[in-house]
Parts: sequence; C-alpha cells; structure tokens
Amino acid sequence: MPHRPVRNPMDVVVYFFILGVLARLVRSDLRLPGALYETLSIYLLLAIGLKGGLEMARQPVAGLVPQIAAVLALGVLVPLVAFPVLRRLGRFNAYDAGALAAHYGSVSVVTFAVGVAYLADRGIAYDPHLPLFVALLEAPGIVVGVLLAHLATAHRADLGPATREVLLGKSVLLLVGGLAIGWIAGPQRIGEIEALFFGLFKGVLALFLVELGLVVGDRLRDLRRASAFLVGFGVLMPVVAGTAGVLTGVAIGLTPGGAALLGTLAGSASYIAAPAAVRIALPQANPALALTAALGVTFPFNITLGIPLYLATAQYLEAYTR
Amino acid sequence: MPHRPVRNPMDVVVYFFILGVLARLVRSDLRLPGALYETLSIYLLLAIGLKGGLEMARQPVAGLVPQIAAVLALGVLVPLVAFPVLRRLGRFNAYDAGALAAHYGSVSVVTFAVGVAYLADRGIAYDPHLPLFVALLEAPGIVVGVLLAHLATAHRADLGPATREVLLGKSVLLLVGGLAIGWIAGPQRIGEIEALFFGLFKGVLALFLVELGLVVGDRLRDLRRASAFLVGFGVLMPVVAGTAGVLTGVAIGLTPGGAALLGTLAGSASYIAAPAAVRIALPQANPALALTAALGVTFPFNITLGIPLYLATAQYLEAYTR
Amino acid sequence: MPHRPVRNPMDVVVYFFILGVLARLVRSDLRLPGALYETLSIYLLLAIGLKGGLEMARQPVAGLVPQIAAVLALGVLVPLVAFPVLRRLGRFNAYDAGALAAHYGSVSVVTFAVGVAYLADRGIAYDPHLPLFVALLEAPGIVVGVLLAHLATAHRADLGPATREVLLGKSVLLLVGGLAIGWIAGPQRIGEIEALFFGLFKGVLALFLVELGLVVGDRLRDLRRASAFLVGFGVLMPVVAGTAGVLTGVAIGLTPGGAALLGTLAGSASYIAAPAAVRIALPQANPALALTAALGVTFPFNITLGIPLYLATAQYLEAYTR
Amino acid sequence: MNTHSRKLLVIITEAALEERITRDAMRLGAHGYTAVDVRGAGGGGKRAGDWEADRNVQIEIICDDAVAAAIAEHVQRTYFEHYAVSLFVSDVHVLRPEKF
Amino acid sequence: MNTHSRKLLVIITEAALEERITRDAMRLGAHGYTAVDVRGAGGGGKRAGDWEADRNVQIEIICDDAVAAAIAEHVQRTYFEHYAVSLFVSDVHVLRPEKF
Amino acid sequence: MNTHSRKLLVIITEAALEERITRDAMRLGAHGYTAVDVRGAGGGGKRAGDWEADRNVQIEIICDDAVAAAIAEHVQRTYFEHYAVSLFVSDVHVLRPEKF
Ligand SMILES: Nc1ncnc2c1ncn2[C@@H]1O[C@H](COP(=O)(O)O)[C@@H](O)[C@H]1O
Ligand SMILES: Nc1ncnc2c1ncn2[C@@H]1O[C@H](COP(=O)(O)O)[C@@H](O)[C@H]1O
Ligand SMILES: Nc1ncnc2c1ncn2[C@@H]1O[C@H](COP(=O)(O)O)[C@@H](O)[C@H]1O
Ligand code: NA
Ligand code: NA
Ligand code: NA
Repeated sequence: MPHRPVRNPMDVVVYFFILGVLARLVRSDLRLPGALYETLSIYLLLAIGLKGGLEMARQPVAGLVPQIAAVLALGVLVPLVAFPVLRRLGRFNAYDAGALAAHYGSVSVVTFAVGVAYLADRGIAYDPHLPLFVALLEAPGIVVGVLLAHLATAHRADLGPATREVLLGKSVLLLVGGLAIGWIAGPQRIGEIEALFFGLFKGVLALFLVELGLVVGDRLRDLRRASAFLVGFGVLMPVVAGTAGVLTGVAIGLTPGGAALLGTLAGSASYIAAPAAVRIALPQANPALALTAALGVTFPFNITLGIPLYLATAQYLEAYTR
Repeated sequence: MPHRPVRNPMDVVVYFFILGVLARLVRSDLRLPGALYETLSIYLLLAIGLKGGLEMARQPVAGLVPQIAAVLALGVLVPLVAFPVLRRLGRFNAYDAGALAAHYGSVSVVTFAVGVAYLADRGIAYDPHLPLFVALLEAPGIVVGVLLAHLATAHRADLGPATREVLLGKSVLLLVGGLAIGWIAGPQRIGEIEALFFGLFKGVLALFLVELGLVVGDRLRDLRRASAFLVGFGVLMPVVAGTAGVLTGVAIGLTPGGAALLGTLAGSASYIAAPAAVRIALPQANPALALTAALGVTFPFNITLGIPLYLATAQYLEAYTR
Repeated sequence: MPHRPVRNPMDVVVYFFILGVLARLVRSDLRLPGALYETLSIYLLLAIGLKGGLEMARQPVAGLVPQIAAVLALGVLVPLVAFPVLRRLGRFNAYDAGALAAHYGSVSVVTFAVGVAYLADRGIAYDPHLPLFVALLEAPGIVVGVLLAHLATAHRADLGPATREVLLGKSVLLLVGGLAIGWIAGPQRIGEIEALFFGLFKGVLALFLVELGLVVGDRLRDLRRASAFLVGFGVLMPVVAGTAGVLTGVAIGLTPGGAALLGTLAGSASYIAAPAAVRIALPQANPALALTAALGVTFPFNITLGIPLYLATAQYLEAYTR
Repeated sequence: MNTHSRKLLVIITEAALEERITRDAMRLGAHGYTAVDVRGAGGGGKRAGDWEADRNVQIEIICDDAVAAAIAEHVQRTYFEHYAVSLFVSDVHVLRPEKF
Repeated sequence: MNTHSRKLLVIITEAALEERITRDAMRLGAHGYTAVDVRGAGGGGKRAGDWEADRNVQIEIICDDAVAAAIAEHVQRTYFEHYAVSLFVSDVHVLRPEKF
Repeated sequence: MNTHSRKLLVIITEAALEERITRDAMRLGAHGYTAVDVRGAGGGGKRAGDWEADRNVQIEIICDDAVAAAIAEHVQRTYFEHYAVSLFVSDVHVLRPEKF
C-alpha cells in the first residue's frame, strides 16, 4: 500500500497570504499598485458570479425558495447575536457594536474563494448555487447591524443610504451580474471566456492574497493596541457563526461541501462591501476596530483553521444524520 | 432529429456590456481603474494585430494591392458621404460635421473584436488579413473629416497634426506592430505567447465591455439632450456605411465572413483614435457630440443588431452572386 | 531531406522590445500605465521564483553549498573588476564608478527571463535551481559597489541602508518568496495556479518588453550625450562578466543551459533593485549614467547578441571538457 | 495681466466622501471642482491609499469668498466630527472672474 | 529662512493638452513643471477621468511674475476658447531663486 | 469664518525620498502630510513617471511658521545637493488651529 502523505491543511494560496504578511513584518517596501487591487477584486467577484450562474444553468436547482429564505434568515441572525455580545461583554458603544455586527453579518468573498479552492484541491463537490448565497448574504447583515446601532441610539433609523450603498456597491453588482450572465449564457455559449475567468482564477486569487497579506501586515501593529476581547471575538465569532452556517446548510439539504461553504460564508467578515457602507451609515463608529478584527484576526483564522473546521463539521454531521 | 435551439443573436460578451450600462443606470458606484482601461485597450490592439500577422504568415494573401486600394477608398468615401448629410440635413456647423465625419470614417477596434467573436461562435471563417484592414482604416477617415471642416471654413488646411496624431497614436502603432511581429515570427515561433494573446482574448474583451458599458451608461444622460437627428444618424450611418463595406468586401473577393467584418469596420465609429486626433485638429468641434453618437448609439447598435445584419447581407450576396 | 531554415537568433519576445523602442523613435505618444509596469514586474519576479522552487522540489539539487559559495563569489568579483576599470580607464569619480559597479554586479531579472525563453525555444534544458542564483546575485554586487565608493572617498562605510534596501526590496523578496512557496508546495499542490504563473509567462514577458522598449527609447537620447567609453563599457563588461559566469557555471558542474544562464546573469546589469538601493546609498552618483549604460546599452546587447554568445561558449566548453 | 481675487479651498478627506462633498459644494455655489487620489497621515493615523477603505482624496475648489466660507462651514459642521478631514483656504488670482 | 517671492501658476485642462502646454511654458521661460492626472467638473461638464478622452491634468509651474504673466496670457489666447481650461495664480516663497 | 494663518509647505522630489522626508517632517513637528505621485521636469531633466526610478512625489505639509522653516531647512541641508527637489511655501488659512 503506497504511503499516503499527511495532507497539509492549508491550500497553496494561503502561502501567498503569508508572504504578504511577512513582507510587512520585515518592513519591506513591497507595494502593489492600487489599480491592481481593484482590478483583482473586480475579477474575483465577476468570476465567482459567472461560475455560479453557469453551474445553475447546467444543473437547475430545485427548492430554491425555502433555501433562500433560510440563508437570508442566517444573514439576519448573525448580527442579532453579535450585537448584544459586543455591547454587554465587549462594552463597545452602540456605533462600534453596530459596525462590527454589520461586518460579521456580511461575508468575505475572498474567504469564500479560498474555501472553494480548498474543496477543489480535495475533490469535494458542492452545490452549484453557492455563489448565489454569497450575493444574498452581502446585504442583510449590514442593514441589520446599522439598524441595531440606530435603534440603540434612538436615532431615526434611516437605512436608505446603507442599503443603497451595499446593494449598488460593486460586490453585489458584480456577483449578481456574473450570476445572471453565466445563467443566461449557459455552458455552451460561455465558451472562450472560460480561459480568463475560470482557468486563471486560482492564480489571481494567489496574487490577491499577497496584496491582502500586505494590508493585514499593516494592521498587525493596530492589533497590539486592540483589546483582548476584540481578538477573542475575531476568533470565536467565526466559530459560532460558521457552525450555525454549517447547520443551516445541512438542514436545507446542501451537500457536505456546500454546507462547509455556507459555514465559511457565515463565519467570514466583510472587508469590501461593509466598510464602505458602514462608513456612510455609521460615521460615528471607529472604522479601525472592524477592519482590525475582520482582516487582522478573522480572515487569517478562517483561511488557515476555520475552513477545515467547517468542512470537518459538515462531514461529521453528514455521516451522523445519514 | 434533435431540437435545434433558436440561436441567440448576441454573443455572450455583449452581456458584459449590458451589465456595465445597467450598473450606471441604477447609479452604482462601480468604477474600473483608469489603468485597467488603458491596459485592456493596449492588449486588444496588440492581440488583434498579432493574430492577423500570424494568419498572413500562415496563408499568404494574394492580390493584396487592389484590395488595399479598395479598402482605402472605402475609408475616404464614408466621411465624404457623411459630411454633407450632417451639414445639410443635420444643420451642424462645419467643425462638428467634420468631427463626426472623422469619427465615422475611422473604425472601432472593439466593434471589430465583437464581430470576430460573433463569427467564431458560429464557426464562420474569414480572410486572415482583416486586421490589416483595421489598421488601414484608422487614419484616412479622420484625415478626410478634418480636411472637409478646414475646407468648409476656409482655414488653411493643415493636416499635419491630425495625421501625425493618428498615425503615431497607439491604435495604429500597436495594430501595425502586432501585424509585423506576427508576420515575421510566424506560427512556429509565436509559440507560448499564444496563451496570453489568443487564449485570453475573449475574456479580456468581455472585461473591456463592462468598462465600455459604464462609459456608455454615463453618456445616456447626454443622449437625452441630443437631437433626434443625431440619434437617427447614429443608427442609419452604420447601416449605410456597413452595407457599403459588405459590398466592397464581396467585390474584392473576400469570404462572406470577411465581407461581414469589412462591413462591421465601415459601419463602426472610432472612439479611441479619432477623439484624440480630432480634439487637436478641430478644437472648435464639440467633443460630446461625436462621442455621444459613436459610443452611445452606434456602438450598441452595431454589437447587437449591426453585426448580424452585415453578416446576413454578406451571406445573401454570396448566395446570390454564386 | 526537408529544408532546415536558418534559425533566427532572437526570441520572438525581443521583437516586442524593438516595437517599444521604435514607438519612441517615431515619437509616438504610446504610454503604458505605471501600474501596469509595476504589476508586470511583480508577476515576473514571483513567477520566476515559483518556477525555480517547484523544479527544486521535483529534482532535489545535490551539492548546493559549494555552488552557492561559487555564485556568491562571482557576485562579489564582478564589481571588484568593474570599479578600477571605471576609475582608471573611464575616469569616473568614485561615486559614479561605485554606482556603475553596483548595477553591473547585480543582475537583471528580465534578461534572465529572455534567456530562459531562448533556451526553451531551442529545447535546451537547464539546472532547476538557477532562479535561486538570481536571488543570490541580486544583493552582493550592490553592496560591494557601494562599499568601494565609500572606501575610495574615505566615507564611513555605512552599508546598512543599501543592504536593507536591496534585501527587503521587492526583487529579492518576491524571488525568495516564490522559491519558498514553490518548494514547499511542490508539483502536486501548485496545481491550478500554474495557468497564471507559467502558462502566461512568455506573453507577459513580451508585454513587459514593450514597456521596457519605451523606456530604453527614451534613454537613446541620453546615449548620444554619453561618452564613447560608457558605451564600450556597456558592451564589453557583459562579455567579460558573462564569460566569467559561463566558466563558473561549467566549473561548478552546471549543464550547458545552466552555465549559459549563469553567464547571462553575470553579464546582465540590474535596473530594478540597483537603482533604488544606490540612489539611497550613493546619492552623489549621477543616476542617469548607470541607467543609460544598463538599460540603453547592456540590456539590448544581451537580449540580442549576448545570450546566444553565452550559450555558444557554454556548449563549446561542454564539448571541449568532455 | 488683469486678474481677479478668488479663494482656493482645499479639502483632503476619505475617498468615501468625494461624491457627497462635491455635490454639496456645487449646491452651495461652486462652479466646479478638481479631485485627485492622494495618501497621507494625520490625527486619524496613516492612510496609505493601497485600497478603497484606505484612500484619501484631495478636492480643490476655486470660488469667491462667500462660497468658500459657506462650503467650509458646511464641511466643518457635517464631516469634521466623524471623518478624517483637512481643510484650508488660500488666496489666488484668476483671469476669468465669471467662471469661478 | 531666507525666501524669495515667486508665482505658482496652476493650469487644469484636458489631458490632450499636457504636452503642448508644458512645451509652450518651457519656451516662454519656465524652468520646470509638475503634472498630475486629475478629474473634475466645471463649465464643460463632468470629466470623470475614467478614460483618455475624459481625463484632466493639473500642471503646476513655479516661476517669476513676468513668466507667469506670459504663460497665462498665451494659454488664455490659445486654449481658453475651445478647450476646458482652468487657470489660477498664487504667491509662493522659494529658497533657491536661481532655480525658478 | 474664523480662520487661522498657517504655512503650506510643498516638496516635489524623487519617489525614493517619500518615506524619509515624511518621517523627518513628523519628527520636526508636522502633524500630518499628504502625498501624491506626480511627473515633471526641472533642472534634473524630465521625470515622466513611467516607472519607479522615474517617478516624482509631491508632499504637502500644513504647519506653523517655525515648523515649516525647520523642515525646509532640513530638506535643503540634507537633500538639495544630490537629489531632484523643488520646495515652496505659501500662506493658507485653516479652521482648526490645534490640528496643524
Ligand atoms: N498637517 C497636515 N498637512 C497636510 N496634510 C494633512 C495634515 N494633516 C492631515 N492631513 C491630510 O488629511 C488627512 C486626514 O487628516 P486627519 O483627519 O488629521 O487624519 C490625512 O490623511 C492627510 O492626508
Ligand atoms: N471652480 C473650480 N474649482 C476647481 N476646479 C475647477 C473649477 N472649475 C473648473 N475646474 C477644473 O477645470 C476643468 C475644466 O474646467 P471647465 O473648462 O470649466 O470645464 C474641470 O474639469 C475641473 O477639473
Ligand atoms: N519651475 C518648476 N515648477 C514646477 N515644478 C518644478 C519646477 N522645477 C522643478 N519642478 C519639479 O521638481 C522636480 C525636481 O526638480 P529638479 O530638481 O529641478 O529636476 C521636477 O521633476 C518637477 O516635478
Ligand atoms: Na459573516
Ligand atoms: Na467607420
Ligand atoms: Na551582473
């Protein structure tokens, strides 16, 4: 029987993230152009959407409406749980608690992409419409987080700007746009654009993770000033929300891979859509808090330990419930 | 006999254009970095040139000189027809008429690329040296348009700046440079650069069309202020010039695919080479007019209805003349 | 027997360089966005590192320590030879001589990439760990060049800034980072990122050479003002150092392809790492001198005549010593 | 050179505010503005401009004294408390008074 | 600090004019210039800078009064009518009078 | 509008110096700075900004007179001789004196 090597728990793209972090720690002047950051994030959003749309065209999804309802409920629930914890245990003011709840209620597209790469590497299938859930989960958490802050401060709860900002922000727009194009075009007609959007996906993700590593490396200094509570929250919140996501996934009948990805989404914290929307809707909140927790703690946690954990949970539940 | 689906008339890349337009219509803040726009246009020009040069090296073209003469004549003719129409019927002043004639006399490389994708999608062949015609048609129309404005205003017709601007502009330079490299290197030696320049072509075109959709979406507001004449001109001019292009193509012995592409070129209006050259050579012209017509009307018309029309015409003529 | 065409000595990517130079000579306004230049150079460095790391994981290298020592000695030797020549024969002041020695002591990653393409085109193998030598040769030459200038001017030789600048500069960081990732991940796990980092490599190199052609085209004007000595140095220095590199390669047991690449490295002059480090460490030096020689003379020489020369020398020695 | 006195109002702030502040300025009487992406540091820490949440924008507005005062006061009232904002005014001379 | 008075001439205009205006300025006596890509809005509408035809450039020239007047007048005469141009002048102090 | 006088110090120099000069400025008493990539030409020739070695940066610092003088003198002493540097100062008005 051939020697089966112990599987490295991290996907190779994670090494690129570590390279970026290390570059900052040794104080290298490595800097990726701002235009590249934006280009890569546009590409990733569009490619994830396209992939999802295409898969949905290939194998139509049954019973989508109840699944959508459950996923939206998950998006509403996460900030509802996070907010009181942040207020009571973390003693944050209502603005900061609302802002943090909004970031963790929304999702990180790049964490999702690392999760997809992790599954692909292991040959584990997942339900084709997961990218639809990415788009669905972008907005509700942000709206609820902002709403909670407004209610707690007896502000007139004007959710217009935040909702507009996130629904028309580039994340939702490109994800939904990609989904629609992939779904309308279908596998036959998507043809040659596959080479760019699918063939290069993982390489582009690796490059983006170098950039994100640089950004996180910059934040590590802020981390030293952050409270122990915030760091703990950044690790425990994804575990709790991620497990809730996995459970929801199993409950609505997703494959183990799909449930793991829904856990990844629920356990991830947004740093593209949420910061922009929250900055406008909750200007009183300190933006450094949410970014430090989301990017400095939760993102690294998820791509190294979180995703394997969500997958193991999903596979365990699958074996157990069968 | 299996069910043959009705063929969607639009290539999948057109959906990306629509996504960009919609993003602007719903007032999304989606913005692609300026550096990306320029990178993608440089790529497209170079790739089209390379492809053409390579094909010409593969199957040498016979009787090129008469074809070139005919194509140049077409480039001169289009603005000569457009100018009096714009003056008399459109009541534009000589500067604006000359500027518009220059834009429609030159060609749109991206429209050409969509045409190529449309043919490829249907498995329709075309003559290898069409990219040479793209390069040939860039300049003459602009020079003639500027000349007409100068003559009509009794200006000393100094065509130097406009000619220089367009001949040394990036469009002609990259097209001709690509043609030369492809032709000199030939299929054996072009080797591994194929993956970037040909394999990704259609995906890059799709990305560029998102960007162009955003630009056109911005222009739609200008469109409301545009005269009905200008909108009508933006639709009828490509039909007339495009048909002339198809006829020329058939007359000089191109394949139906080649004739359709020559029609696409003749019917397209420039928005890369022409605006830059005309701004310098005819500063008195209002640049918004030509851009609104070329980008806001003619480009969308061509990539949705125009190209299928030119192909149908070419195929009809082919069947008829055989 | 079929006709065997005479092999063109230049790789196709060199044509792209020539296109860039010509664009400047005809005074075209073609300009690539600065963000693209930086993106492409980051890509090339990372890809070369990855490739090397991967190859080293595939076929572990024996006797690496003596080879490393020899290569480092080569990096120290080149500026030690160049400096007195520049001082005595070229009559440069100590700062300019030190700066030039630093540029020629370090290496040009793009020249190396052209060399790799040249070998690949001919199906000639080379030792897998050559990219490691690229990283090793970046720094020592710069440090020695700066040191020589400081010693000659009785400055307190503070090498801290220069060493820091080059070791933490993006060249070394991305090369070493790529090597480490490729080596840790190994062929099985590198998987899908191959499409971006290896599949597109030569196309990206071609695009980068257009850009470099534009930069060199700009420098040609400076060249007219440069002394005949500087031009001669720009041609003879690579021949001398390149031959020394080939000899070293053969002596440490590299394949002919590997010895040719080590010659290419030794004969090349840096224009990414060295200018940045030398500007900080030797502000008194005129930066135009080194850039004109390295980019305006040595780089074009190497990619057209130098690389074939180093390969021929290596193959001759190989045949001779066998 | 026949010149006219105007104010140059410069606002350096988070990129997220560009659209709001320029819209406000036009509403308050500015005839135009010029904007550019910048990076920087100040009381709110370093903003290196590497990505959206970290980018500053510098907005320049040439206008008369009253409009400058109105915009400055509006920005002070609306944005000083919760956003990173620097604002300063200087005297400039223009050739076409009707334009600014 | 021993400083000398100079003018800072700022020209904001269409990107297509950068080369011409800087060449003209050097010919009229400027010793240097600094340019940066910007976006903006004014009498000629919005110029969002997304692509070449839509981009502005801001050109800064430090020079003495006479040169500033000469360049301003030349730009006024040559470009004001048909191009989007904003131009203003302010007083600055420099350390090296021979340089500007 | 209740304003306070400050200096605006502008330094245009090689991109390689950005980090050093901003660090020096903060050490000498500046409370912040703003930087932007620019291109230009001057005594040291054209710097078209196409790549790293060819790029300029424009650094703006709002501060009081003494700090402006200190930074200007430090830059003059340290960088004028060997680097491409332009430096000028102008008078500006700010709303929050404690900030600058
Ligand atoms: N003293 C200063 N001089 C120049 N720019 C400044 C100064 N202080 C702050 N800024 C700019 O204004 C932005 C916001 O400032 P702050 O609100 O102090 O963080 C900073 O990121 C800088 O770009
Ligand atoms: N009042 C203003 N303040 C600042 N910049 C302006 C102003 N008016 C115009 N500009 C700039 O100058 C460019 C050309 O102006 P215009 O010719 O009025 O369209 C605009 O696109 C803006 O970038
Ligand atoms: N007269 C000037 N007006 C505006 N900017 C200048 C001037 N002279 C020089 N500069 C800028 O300062 C940089 C360095 O100047 P120099 O040291 O003269 O080469 C140049 O590249 C320009 O960006
Ligand atoms: Na979440
Ligand atoms: Na046309
Ligand atoms: Na060398």
